[in-house]
Amino acid sequence: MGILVNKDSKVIVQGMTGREGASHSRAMKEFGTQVVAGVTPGKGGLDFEGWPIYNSVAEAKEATGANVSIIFVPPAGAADAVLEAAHAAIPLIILITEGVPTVDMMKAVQEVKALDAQSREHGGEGVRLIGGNCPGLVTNGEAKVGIMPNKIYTQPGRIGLISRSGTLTYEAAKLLNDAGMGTSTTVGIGGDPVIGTTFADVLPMFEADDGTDAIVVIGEIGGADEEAAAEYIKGHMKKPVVAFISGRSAPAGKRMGHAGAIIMGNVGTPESKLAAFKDASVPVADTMPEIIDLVKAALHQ
Amino acid sequence: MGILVNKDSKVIVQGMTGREGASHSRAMKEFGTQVVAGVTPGKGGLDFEGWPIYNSVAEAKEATGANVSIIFVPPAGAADAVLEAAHAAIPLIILITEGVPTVDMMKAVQEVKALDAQSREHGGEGVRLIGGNCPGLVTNGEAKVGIMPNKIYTQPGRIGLISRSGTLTYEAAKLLNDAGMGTSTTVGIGGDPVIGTTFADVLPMFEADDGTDAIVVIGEIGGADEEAAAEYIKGHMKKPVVAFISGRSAPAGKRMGHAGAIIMGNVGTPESKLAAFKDASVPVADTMPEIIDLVKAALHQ
Amino acid sequence: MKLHEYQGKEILRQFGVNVQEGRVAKTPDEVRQIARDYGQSVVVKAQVHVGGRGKAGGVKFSADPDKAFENGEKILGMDIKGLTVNKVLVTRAVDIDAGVEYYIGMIVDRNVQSFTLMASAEGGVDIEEVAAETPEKIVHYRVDPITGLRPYEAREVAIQAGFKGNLNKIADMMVKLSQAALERDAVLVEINPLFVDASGTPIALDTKFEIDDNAMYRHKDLADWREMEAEHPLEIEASKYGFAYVKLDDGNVGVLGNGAGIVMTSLDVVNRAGAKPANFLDIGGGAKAEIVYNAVKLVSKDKDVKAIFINIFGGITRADEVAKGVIQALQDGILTKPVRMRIAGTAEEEAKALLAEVNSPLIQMFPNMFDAAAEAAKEANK
Amino acid sequence: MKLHEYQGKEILRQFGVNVQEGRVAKTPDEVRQIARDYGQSVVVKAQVHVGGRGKAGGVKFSADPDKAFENGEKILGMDIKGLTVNKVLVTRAVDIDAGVEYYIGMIVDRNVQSFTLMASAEGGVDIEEVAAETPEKIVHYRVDPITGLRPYEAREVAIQAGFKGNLNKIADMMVKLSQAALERDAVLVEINPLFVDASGTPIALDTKFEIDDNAMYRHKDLADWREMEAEHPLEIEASKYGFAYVKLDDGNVGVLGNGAGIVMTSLDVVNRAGAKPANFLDIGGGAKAEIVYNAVKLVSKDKDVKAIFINIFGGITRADEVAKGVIQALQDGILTKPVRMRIAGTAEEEAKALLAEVNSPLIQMFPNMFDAAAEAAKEANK
Repeated sequence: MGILVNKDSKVIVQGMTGREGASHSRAMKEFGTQVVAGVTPGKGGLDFEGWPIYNSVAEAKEATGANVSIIFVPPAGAADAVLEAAHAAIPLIILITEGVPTVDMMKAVQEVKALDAQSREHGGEGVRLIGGNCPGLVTNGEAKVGIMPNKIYTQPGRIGLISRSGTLTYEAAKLLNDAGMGTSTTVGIGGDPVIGTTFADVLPMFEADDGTDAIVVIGEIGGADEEAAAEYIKGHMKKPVVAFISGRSAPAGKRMGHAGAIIMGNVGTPESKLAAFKDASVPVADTMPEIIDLVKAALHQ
Repeated sequence: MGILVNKDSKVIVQGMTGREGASHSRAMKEFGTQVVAGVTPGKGGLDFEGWPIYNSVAEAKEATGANVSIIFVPPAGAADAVLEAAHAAIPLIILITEGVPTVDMMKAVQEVKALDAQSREHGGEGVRLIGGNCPGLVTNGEAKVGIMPNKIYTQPGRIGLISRSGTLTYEAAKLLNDAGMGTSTTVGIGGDPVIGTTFADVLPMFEADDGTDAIVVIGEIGGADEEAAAEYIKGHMKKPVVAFISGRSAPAGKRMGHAGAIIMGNVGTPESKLAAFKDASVPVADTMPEIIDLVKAALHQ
Repeated sequence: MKLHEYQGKEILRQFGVNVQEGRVAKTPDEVRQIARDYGQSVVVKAQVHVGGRGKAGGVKFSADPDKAFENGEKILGMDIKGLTVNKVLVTRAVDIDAGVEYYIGMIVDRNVQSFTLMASAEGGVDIEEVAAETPEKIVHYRVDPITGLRPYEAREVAIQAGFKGNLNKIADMMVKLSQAALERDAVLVEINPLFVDASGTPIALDTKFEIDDNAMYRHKDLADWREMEAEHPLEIEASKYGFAYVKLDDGNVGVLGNGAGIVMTSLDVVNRAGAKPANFLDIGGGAKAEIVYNAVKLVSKDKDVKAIFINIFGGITRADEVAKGVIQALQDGILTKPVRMRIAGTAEEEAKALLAEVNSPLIQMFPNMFDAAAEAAKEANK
Repeated sequence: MKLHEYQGKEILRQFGVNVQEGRVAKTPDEVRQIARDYGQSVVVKAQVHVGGRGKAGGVKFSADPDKAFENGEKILGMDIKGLTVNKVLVTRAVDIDAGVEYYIGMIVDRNVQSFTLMASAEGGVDIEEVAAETPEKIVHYRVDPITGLRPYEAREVAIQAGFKGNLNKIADMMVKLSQAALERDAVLVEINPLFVDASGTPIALDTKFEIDDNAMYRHKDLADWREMEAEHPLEIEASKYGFAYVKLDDGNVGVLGNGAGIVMTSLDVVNRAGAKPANFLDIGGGAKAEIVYNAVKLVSKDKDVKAIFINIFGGITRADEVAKGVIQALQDGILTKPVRMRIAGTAEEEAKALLAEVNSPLIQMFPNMFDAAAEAAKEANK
């Protein structure tokens, strides 16, 4: 169980033959993910450690029946790689690349959403982009399409995890593991200002997933994704949700590593996020370990 | 009867206060068209010869319930005027302006088509652009939304007329008038390379119109609109169609006034058009007056 | 507006296209100097606005500076299809045998209401020949005018066209070609040959570039490039008056009318009457006497013209204004050739009255275009 | 990358925005000369990358060249929030009372996944104040990133914002602002005040322009504009190492970790422990000993730092590499402040063994981040 990816997901890797692409292809394979092919324009026909390399996503999809693509293409070509996958009707696209120009992401995200709507209107399964600048996603014991360390995601669990931060995702997953709970699916949505999938997009999937009992949302300062999530939870979620917000002590106007983590004027303040979660009756952990206590409390209510 | 415009059409004029806009607004009013308002950015609030002027199409539509817009805006702003009308959900937009850059028209036509599809998918009436560089359209005795001379379109008739050329439209209408037949609706689709509505778009409307018995198509060299029309006629039209092609003696590679009238390689030759019409059993007049003979023959079959 | 090869290359270079290095020369000495500077074999190429300059001897390989000087002497001043060569482009020569020649082009395509990107592995030759003889060897791809061509699309086209070499670099050149076409309002841009060298790197060796006249207002920097001497003198004069004018070969009847459609049909009618139109001239709608006067003046200057056929359908255009313009031209001694005209519609009677007053055999008016054209043809063929 | 006012204006000018004329001066004499050349009253404006330069006395109206010289003397060399003023922009003064001051801006807006165009008739003041106190006075409009802002949309926004003046010209400025933002990869561009003079013509009097660092690779022409002296010296050094580093005011604990999220949380934890973080430093994933060494070196240079808190969650990053980097810094005499660290995960035991070997009181390792932060805070607050 879990959402978005599982044992049957057939994954291609755009940029497989690069350093990052190669090492993470190996790690995904070790995890048990069905990595079926790589795409590197100009290297079509190559056999790369047993994987066939294609010149284009369309060719790779045609040959392998892939339904997920993970992208390790350098920043200048990353948005184009997303569009290539989207136009090839790959239903799930994970953009790992960090440092993609924001304007490129604006254009790509808008176009992917249009293609998604078009696909759905014609009875298709749509097109979803996750990221960029994200660690990917993993359904414990089934498939990892991302760059998170394998070992903290082996033990199947029933807590869904969504996060804007890579390292805090690992941290949270480990805490849940150590507490004997484990995660169902972990979705790293990415720390950039413009991303393909937000908290509010992922929450309904967890709500509908029989393998998930509760959800942990790891937010941070900047933007209003947490507020949108709180609003969605208030109106639609029956399963318990626990939140954490990092960067609560960061000053306004300073960009905290993630391009999206910046308080501008009244937008993106921890106060606003805390108030929104309070309004939605979502408990917010003050520290990472407190997440465990809150999840336990929520599950035992 | 007739198609696209009639007595109930409520027309706004984008660029009404300019020289062309003003004189043709008066002529349309004289014809009997319901011209309800003008749009000139920066002149909102003005009373222009009894017509209220608005700053935007949205305002004008809101205030008057207009469902047709005719555009006399100069070339540099013409495509933007089309987009403004299209985004304000005006279902019929007539672009008279000549000399609009082709790239602007490519972008506008693509966007109008997308808005049209979107509107129809959501149960709306769509958005149609006619032109640019066209004389507009007129339903005899009902409404003229264009720049053709009033007097040849007063007498109601039952022949539909579609043309890429302005002057030949007048010529043909006069010939039909003089022959005692008259026109139902005349649609000037325009002589530019990229236009909003083609022959093949208009033909089904005439086929469905109870007020039209036969259709005259006035084509010219360049492009493959005539070929597309012939193909449509062959597959779908029950009413008789008569064609005329101007520029049959023009040499290849030379642009004959209309930017769209140019034979490039094998594309746009009169031979190709004649063959297509022959294949669709559409008689082609060698001279303009012969159109009358062919229409009469077709109607008496 | 057609650009010279060196101008088209300059634009492509601005968009980052890898263009073969070259410089313009106006004298054989300059040609030699450039060849010396390059220190290698060069190609000397005539810069004129006509096709087929290669066949006419306007493109010459030059192994050394003296040979370049010699070729410069031959080509500069040469007449190619009626146009004098005033400039040559001197480029570094490439070893064509060490690579392959492809074709890429962007063209305004009425049928897809956008640009079509064309790509063919059959480069270095006239693409229209390829289109006519082996059309399957040209890949056609509609480019979205709003987003432009994207790298992944370009790669797809390059693969389909069977291009060998560095796929990413070739695709990148296509993307830049698309940007140049969209941002510079091209009607047509071609890179032919697109040379791919032994290392797989693409280089633009020659280019055609034509810009949409409607868009010239936003390319003021290119207006200076319009070289009057390189166009037909009457076309230059017509553009000053704002007329749509096209000089036609082997004609004897000057043709003018109000509207592109009616003038095109007038050409057909003249042909049918057994004469040959010498030009296309659209005076536009609502023309006043002065405009008609200028049009008659322009057509009269054409030595090929033996008679003039005027075809006016008066809607906005008034027949009496047309008559006044023609009469004025006659009275000023500008009009010396017979004018046969048809003016239908608005103020027809007033026009007749004006002509009756002048009563010159040079100007005759007819009730329909066929009679007018037949009479013009008769006069021209005399 | 933040641009100076004069740089932002130069970009806007390239896009056709009507920008108030001005020139840059580095000496009071140059200021006087510019004022003389303009032959009218001028404004002398400090060019520094901080807000509130006006309140700090960095912007002065100067009625004549001597007054301009005097103001140049005052402003050049001035210290504004720790930054020295090395350049001033001298612009023609306008008669503010003869027109109106508006605000327009384009900002990357996470919530609409595009740029939002902001427009307000309340110009000339800090827009964040307007946003906080009278948010209804700011019109927000999402700009389509693919098509850019269109003139008709700009007019709509201008009307909604209640702008008076030449509607088409003001809308045109908005369209050009949008083009500049999209083509130059802005994070933020503001024209404030947008002055509309008595004739209705809009003029950009001041601008803020910040460019997306991720996109700098395609704006190589702007890289020269990055003025190192205008940024915090440690931030300059950090950018050389490729670190995400932010200097924070009033702190005493240096903070570093692997990943933006974990470092942000580390700041929170330090705060909670009763100390103040002196910086944000993300060393990224998979860091080797050398990178850790450089990070420690950087943080150690900050005089505000009394103790260092290192927080590593080892997935890709190996704990022993972190330990090696810290130990090397100690052995090289670079590290003189207490380091309290938490390293979880990969090769944790190896790290412990290495530290045990060195056995220095300056370096201590803790099993969880709270203990490590608490100890760092204790050391810093000593």
